[in-house]
Amino acid sequence: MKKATFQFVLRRLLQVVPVVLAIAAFNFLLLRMAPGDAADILAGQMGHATVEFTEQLRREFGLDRPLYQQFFIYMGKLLTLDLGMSHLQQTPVVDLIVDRLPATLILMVSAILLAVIVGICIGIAAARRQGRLADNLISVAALLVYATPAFWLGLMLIVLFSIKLDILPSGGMMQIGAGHEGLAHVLDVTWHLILPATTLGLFYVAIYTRLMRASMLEVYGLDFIVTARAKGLSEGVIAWTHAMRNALLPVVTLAGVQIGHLLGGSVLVETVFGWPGLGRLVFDALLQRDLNLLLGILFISSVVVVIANLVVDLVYGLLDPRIVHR
Amino acid sequence: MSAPVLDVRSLSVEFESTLGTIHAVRDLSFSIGEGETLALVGESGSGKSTAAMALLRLIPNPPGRISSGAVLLAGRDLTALSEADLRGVRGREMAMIFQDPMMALNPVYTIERQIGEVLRLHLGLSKSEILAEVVELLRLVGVPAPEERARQYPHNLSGGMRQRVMIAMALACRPRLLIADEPTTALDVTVQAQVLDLIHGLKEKFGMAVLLITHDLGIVAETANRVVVMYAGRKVEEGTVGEIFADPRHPYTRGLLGAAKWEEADGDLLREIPGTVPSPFEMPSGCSFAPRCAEAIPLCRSAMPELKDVAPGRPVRCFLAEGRGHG
Amino acid sequence: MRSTGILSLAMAALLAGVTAGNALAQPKKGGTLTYTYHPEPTALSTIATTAVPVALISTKIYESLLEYEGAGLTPKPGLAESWTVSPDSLTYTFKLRAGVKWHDGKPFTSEDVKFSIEQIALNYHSRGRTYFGNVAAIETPDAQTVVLRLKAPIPYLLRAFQPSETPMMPKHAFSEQEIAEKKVRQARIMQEPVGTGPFKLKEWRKGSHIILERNADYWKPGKPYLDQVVLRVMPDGAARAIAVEKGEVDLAPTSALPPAEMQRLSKLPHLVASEEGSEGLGPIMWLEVNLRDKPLSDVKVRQAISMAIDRDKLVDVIWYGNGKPARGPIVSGNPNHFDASLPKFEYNPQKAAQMLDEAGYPRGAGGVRFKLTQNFLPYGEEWVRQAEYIRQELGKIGIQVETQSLDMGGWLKRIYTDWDYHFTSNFTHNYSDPTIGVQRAFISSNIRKGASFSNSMDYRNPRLDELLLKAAGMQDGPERKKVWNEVQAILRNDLPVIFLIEIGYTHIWNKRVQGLITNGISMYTNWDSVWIQ
Amino acid sequence: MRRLATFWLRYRRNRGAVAGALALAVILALALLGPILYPTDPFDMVGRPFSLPFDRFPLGTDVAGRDILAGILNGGRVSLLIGVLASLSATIIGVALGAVAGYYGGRIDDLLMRTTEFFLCIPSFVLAVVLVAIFQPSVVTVTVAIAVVSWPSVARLARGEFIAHRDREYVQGCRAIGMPDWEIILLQIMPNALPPIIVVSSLMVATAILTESGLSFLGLGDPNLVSWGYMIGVARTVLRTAWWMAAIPGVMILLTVLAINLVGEGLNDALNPRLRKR
Amino acid sequence: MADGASRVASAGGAPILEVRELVKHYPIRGGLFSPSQMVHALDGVSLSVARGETLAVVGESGCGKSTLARCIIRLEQPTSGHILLKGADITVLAGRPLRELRRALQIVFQDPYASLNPRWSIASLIGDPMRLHGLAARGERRGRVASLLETVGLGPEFMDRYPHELSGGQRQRVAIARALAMQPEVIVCDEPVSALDVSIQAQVINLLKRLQRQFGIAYIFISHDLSLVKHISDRVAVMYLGQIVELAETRAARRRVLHPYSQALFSAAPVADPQAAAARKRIILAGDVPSPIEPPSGCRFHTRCPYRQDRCAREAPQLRAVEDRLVRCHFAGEPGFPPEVPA
Repeated sequence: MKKATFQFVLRRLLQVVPVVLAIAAFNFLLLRMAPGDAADILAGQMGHATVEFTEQLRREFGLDRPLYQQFFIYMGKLLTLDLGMSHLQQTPVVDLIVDRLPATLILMVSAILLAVIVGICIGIAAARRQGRLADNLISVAALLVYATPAFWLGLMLIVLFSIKLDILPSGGMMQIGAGHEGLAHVLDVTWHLILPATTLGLFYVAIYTRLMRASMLEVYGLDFIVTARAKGLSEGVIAWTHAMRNALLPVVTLAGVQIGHLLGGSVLVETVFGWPGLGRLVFDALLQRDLNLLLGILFISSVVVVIANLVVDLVYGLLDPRIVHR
Repeated sequence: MSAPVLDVRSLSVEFESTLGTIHAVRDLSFSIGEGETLALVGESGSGKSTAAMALLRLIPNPPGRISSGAVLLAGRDLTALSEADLRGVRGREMAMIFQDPMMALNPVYTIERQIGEVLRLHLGLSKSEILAEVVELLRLVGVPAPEERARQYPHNLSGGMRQRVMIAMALACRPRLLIADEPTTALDVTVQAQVLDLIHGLKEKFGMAVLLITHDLGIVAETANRVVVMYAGRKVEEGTVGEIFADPRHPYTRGLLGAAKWEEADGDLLREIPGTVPSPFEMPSGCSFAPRCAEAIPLCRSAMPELKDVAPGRPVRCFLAEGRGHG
Repeated sequence: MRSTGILSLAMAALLAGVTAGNALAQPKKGGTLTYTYHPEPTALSTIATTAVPVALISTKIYESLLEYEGAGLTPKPGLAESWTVSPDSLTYTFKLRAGVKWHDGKPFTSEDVKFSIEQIALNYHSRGRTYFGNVAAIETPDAQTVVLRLKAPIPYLLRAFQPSETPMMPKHAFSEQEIAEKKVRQARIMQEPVGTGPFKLKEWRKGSHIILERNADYWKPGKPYLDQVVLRVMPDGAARAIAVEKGEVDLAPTSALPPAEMQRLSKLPHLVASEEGSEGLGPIMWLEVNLRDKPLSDVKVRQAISMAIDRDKLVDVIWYGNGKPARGPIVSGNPNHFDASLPKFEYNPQKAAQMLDEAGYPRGAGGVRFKLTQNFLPYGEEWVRQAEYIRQELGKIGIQVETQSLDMGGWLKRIYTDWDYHFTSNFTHNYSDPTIGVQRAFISSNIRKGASFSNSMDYRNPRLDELLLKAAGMQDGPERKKVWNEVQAILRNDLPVIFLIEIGYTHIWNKRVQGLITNGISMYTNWDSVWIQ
Repeated sequence: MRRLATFWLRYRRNRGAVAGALALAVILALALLGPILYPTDPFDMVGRPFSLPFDRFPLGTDVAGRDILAGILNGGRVSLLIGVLASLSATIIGVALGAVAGYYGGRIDDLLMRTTEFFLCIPSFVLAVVLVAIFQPSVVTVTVAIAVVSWPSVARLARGEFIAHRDREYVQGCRAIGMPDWEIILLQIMPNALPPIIVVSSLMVATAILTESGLSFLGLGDPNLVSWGYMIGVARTVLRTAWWMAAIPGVMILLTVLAINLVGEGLNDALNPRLRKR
Repeated sequence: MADGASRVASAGGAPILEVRELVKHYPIRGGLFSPSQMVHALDGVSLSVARGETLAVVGESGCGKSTLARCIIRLEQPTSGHILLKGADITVLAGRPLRELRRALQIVFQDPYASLNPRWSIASLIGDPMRLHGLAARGERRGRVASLLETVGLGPEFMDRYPHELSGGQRQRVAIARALAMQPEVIVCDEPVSALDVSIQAQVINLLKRLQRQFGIAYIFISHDLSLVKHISDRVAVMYLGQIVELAETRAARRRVLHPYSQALFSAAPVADPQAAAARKRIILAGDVPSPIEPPSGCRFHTRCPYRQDRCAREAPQLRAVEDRLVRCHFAGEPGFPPEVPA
């Protein structure tokens, strides 16, 4: 079994390599269609810059070569996992991403954990009370949250919790300069994480609530639930063991698909909360035509999505013994 | 005959739907003694499975409910029990196996866990005792290599093996009554024979009462002691197997038997029952079988006949049943 | 006040106003000043880029030879203790302060000055050639003396030694190879700065914050007062405003907040808002007009457009009172060069419509005379609002405008490389001298594809070229001012661009911050005298 | 006609869906007729900025003194147009590719699956941002960008449906009577595969409206047109001063998305054959 | 070869449809590190059917009988072997000729709930074949549909109804009418009544019989219900794991079967007669049908056969003529084999 799983992981990763490379190539060509380049921007940022100055920058960045050369140079480096230098910051892209990736991962993972755990619990609760008041309230609330633009919600949460009530920080990832270490640091980050993770996660809480509810209701219609009842198991045990584990399967599948969406959503949430993650960096890099940086982020995010999907598949395998990783 | 293990009295089950109330089971009474197999026979929509589910109070509510009647298991009325008390009966005194063993087993748990659950819940066995008992039970129902099978999941097993597992699970607490709802419909003929054989053997061994729900008169003929025939939610005829097959009194029973005995109609056309089972929303007035009955008289279309004993223990719901013996 | 050029009184009055009720407060040591700005700086030195976020932080780390006083930027000693200028204005001798040390402990010498000008400013700084292009030689007779010999006078040379314009860089921190191969931008020092300033880098968490800490060995005794200067990166304007409002952040410099929020925050009791302290930058905004094609090549059309735009309303509604209507190419806050006699531009849509009729553009179907495409500078919300406003106003006089949204890369390419546009909003700095900030946009020699913030309009006026070149070679004084007055008159009449407003850089800070506004480039000074109450 | 009637019977059972349909009808009517009944130009500075609702203007004015009601009425048109057009194009592309891939399987299927995997690996909102930024924000690019990032999920769904149907007995029966493939795909499987797709693409309209508002929030909307997302974008910086300015279009988006979701659920209940059997 | 056996092997008279050595293997996609595997669904099946005749194919699930049905009507492409219709090889037809062929060869599926597209009215479902093959002009079509409905015992009032408004039996009649619309010569009936209620089964079986008499259609009747097969068929083929193990005239098979599997199968089928049931002895086979991915070596039945010998595991028996039939067993035909009463 262990070996089979390992082989499965290996095979999936191998399968994914061409997809990821194709994405990199696609991104490269797409981004090169954008008018203007990093040299233009940099020169522009400096106020007046002469043509020679801009050309010098372009040479420095290697942007003066023919497109196909740039393309092959980039792809060639990519194969050795070299993401190049950020044009504007003159720092290896890898370093910039490594600086930012943890923040995004923390935000995403906590949002998705929040969404999955809360969504599942509420979904189960609703399904067990199908058609009753609690179920209806949950469904309405889920629909409302589902229909709320995340950035708008984030701003409203800031107004409420940060300004009116003044109990949570309005942005940032940590208390700057406090120099917390160890546990204090973890608590500090957690403290700052509450609002952004809630903002990002609530939408998905709504999704998972709805999905879990529907999935539970479907499972409740299956024969083995009748078997469980006929065995004399209590409704609670049935819901939290027999029904839940089966109802989780579509939820887990969706979680895999959602990772990519989540990354996209984090662009907005990171903007609102000044969260120092990749989401915002990608937008800034785009506006600044920092090609290498942008490509690097897109590359890494597709790798993140791929890995997340792989994890989801493995979790799926744990949940459902029928899945054989071949 | 001693006091029956199960005594069902005037059981009625209703379902609410947007189109109106469905009377799935009406005024059904029967009883089963120790060591006896009673077959509940009928086509789809006759209410036989609903009746079986109602015995364990497994009718989903809403939309369904037991509207009247009593279910006495060893003298105790299950319809009056609290949900908690009822759970003590389910799986312990009264167990059930279903038509499709693939669907009836939870695909994500091992066999051991699913059987063990019953043992832990009702008998309070410890972890090690459970494993030993599960293996013992699997051996009892003829599962080869039970230690290995116990650790497997339902999808690792064939259909026949799964049904054996279901039986093992049902027998875990040595119940007084086993309800078998179409236990072999999803199985192949050769496997069906194995499973029926097994149920029969275990019934003998433990002296259980068995309620067998089926549409297959062949199975009835081979395994049941007594037969209750249902049509459109009502019992239309009851009798011993011999009586029913040799001397069916209700025209529906006769029609079923005629349609089932292919071989007697060698080369010729079969005797068919015309028409179809009426929709629960459009029940005909009078006898619900009247529209399909070749022998119906005007009275049949206006009044529902009562069950009348044509002989001791031989109730039939037909105006014409009496005086028609051995037809 | 600003036009007097006499600073100390004005400054004292300002400070008194700021610290009302606490006028005699003594500077206190310690404390952290947190400010917010977006975007995050891409480097910690202005030799890589002079973008505002970079200049804001790098000026606390790197210093230049001089410091400045007042809105007019009167030079005073900095790293150079004293200086002399020869009568022919061709020789500048700087005497360097002794005992100044780099953050790494090495001494600061004349070699570093020579290096910073010759290798760094001239090669990497976008204005380096403007400042030092006429420098013939730099001599370093001893470690504390630097002599600059010029080919021709540079009227603004003494204002070139601002920390954001000519930062002093440690020669020893660069390798021979980095210099020779022009790889300075990739040098290690770009990430780990080594300056002489009052603050040095403690921590830079990309996307989150930068912490500068006190330089204990700073050459000014007892300074700086602050222990730390912290930059908090907050991409969302509303969130920045909230942080300032809550006191999580002490300062939002250089219009870091959305104008609407600034208007609201300025009324809060614990905050101060001021447009003072940016005179040395001279920000000005106009509509850049492509003169290559009809009808915009027709000066009457441009004058009509100018007359159709209500600048007061623009300032009032779109910019929330932030700034004032422009009166010409030179900002009114520049005491040395602005012609104070210039009237405001007239707003008169009826007359504008009439002028268009006269110019031969009668209304056609649907009241439309002709159609134009408008671009706008992608600097944020207000720029979009302004474009929308202009579209509506021009629509009323029969010019149908379609707005086209471009991001910075696309905008630069379209305006300065492709010259493919009708008109666009634009925003530039006068800097401390019109020869640096004004000449570049109007001189015909600067009609060059690919040069950003240059003469993209294709404006050619030999008389103006002559005047601009003349001013570039003169020492400041009444004569030079006369030349600038004529330049302003010509441009006001020709309208190669339609001058809109002098946007004020508004700084908002918490009242506990003291001593912030000291001169015309207050946010680009080293804040060694800023303190927290 | 009769099928429409039975559809309505089933749909009507979901009270939320009926409410959603009503709300959607009102919103559509407002979007279509509003600008005619209330002809104020949403870009005209008609009054002082920040005037309160119910003061001089029904919903007050925005940051530049423009009538918010005019913006809401005109903006609805743009938001709905973008939502509907983007979803429609995504659905058409997705269904066409998914149908062919699902029905024929093999290489075509592999190609499609790789392509959708490709799109699933790129965060969709990021891709939309990149596309819009590169090709300049306008109604067309925003619509196209949303469609481009949305079609793969439809394609996957359609493919799944076609795979589920292609070996059903009724399809085999059609093959057995010699029906050509195109007819099986279009006339036989399509009507059966469509219900879940209709549901998903109706929900996609909601997502598209949200995406458009997200793009506008980042300043990537069409500068010549008012949409609700644009209005939130305009108001977001003054949230503290004038929360209603963001709240009004926000609530409109919320209501519209909610209504569409309710309708989608109603469609699901009415069209989903699995539920129907019960 | 015995006379009876040859008659059995090749149907009475000229066969209208003939299947020769049909093989169908499905690949199961292997992973990167695991080899791909084959499902042996059909392994060398040969049979034939004559005009107006019913050939039953019986066996348990997984024996390949449904694959056989689908291969015969070319819904699936056999791996090897030939299918001959009226002597012409139709195995490799495609395009227009294949569509022409469809007219003669039709199928009725098991599940009447799944075999009719719920989106179309009965009239268009039955009219489709006529439209596709130009069998009736547009104007005549409704009339033809009405008469077909009459033929299968439904009134013309059903024309504008939809499948979900019909009961299972009525749907199956519609499915039959749809097949009849092509005026086929052979209909493959794939478990046509097993999804129906008992009381309805007889109606449909009677209808099929009537149609056969009326139009002389040949049926290949796939079923697992032995009593039904004994009733309806002229000849019966018993399949096990992709192979025919016994092929006999039904009349003869009712008397006695020679293959141990047939014997077990027939004895396991319940009989609706308590006395007969009590009297007879059943052979209860041990275990389940092995996986068709790796069928047992030698005789495929040897793992479950009560009479197996060493030879059975080693050597695969051929289908050979024994008495009046074909049997795939090494020992069939030996005196006293198989024993009447199992050990």
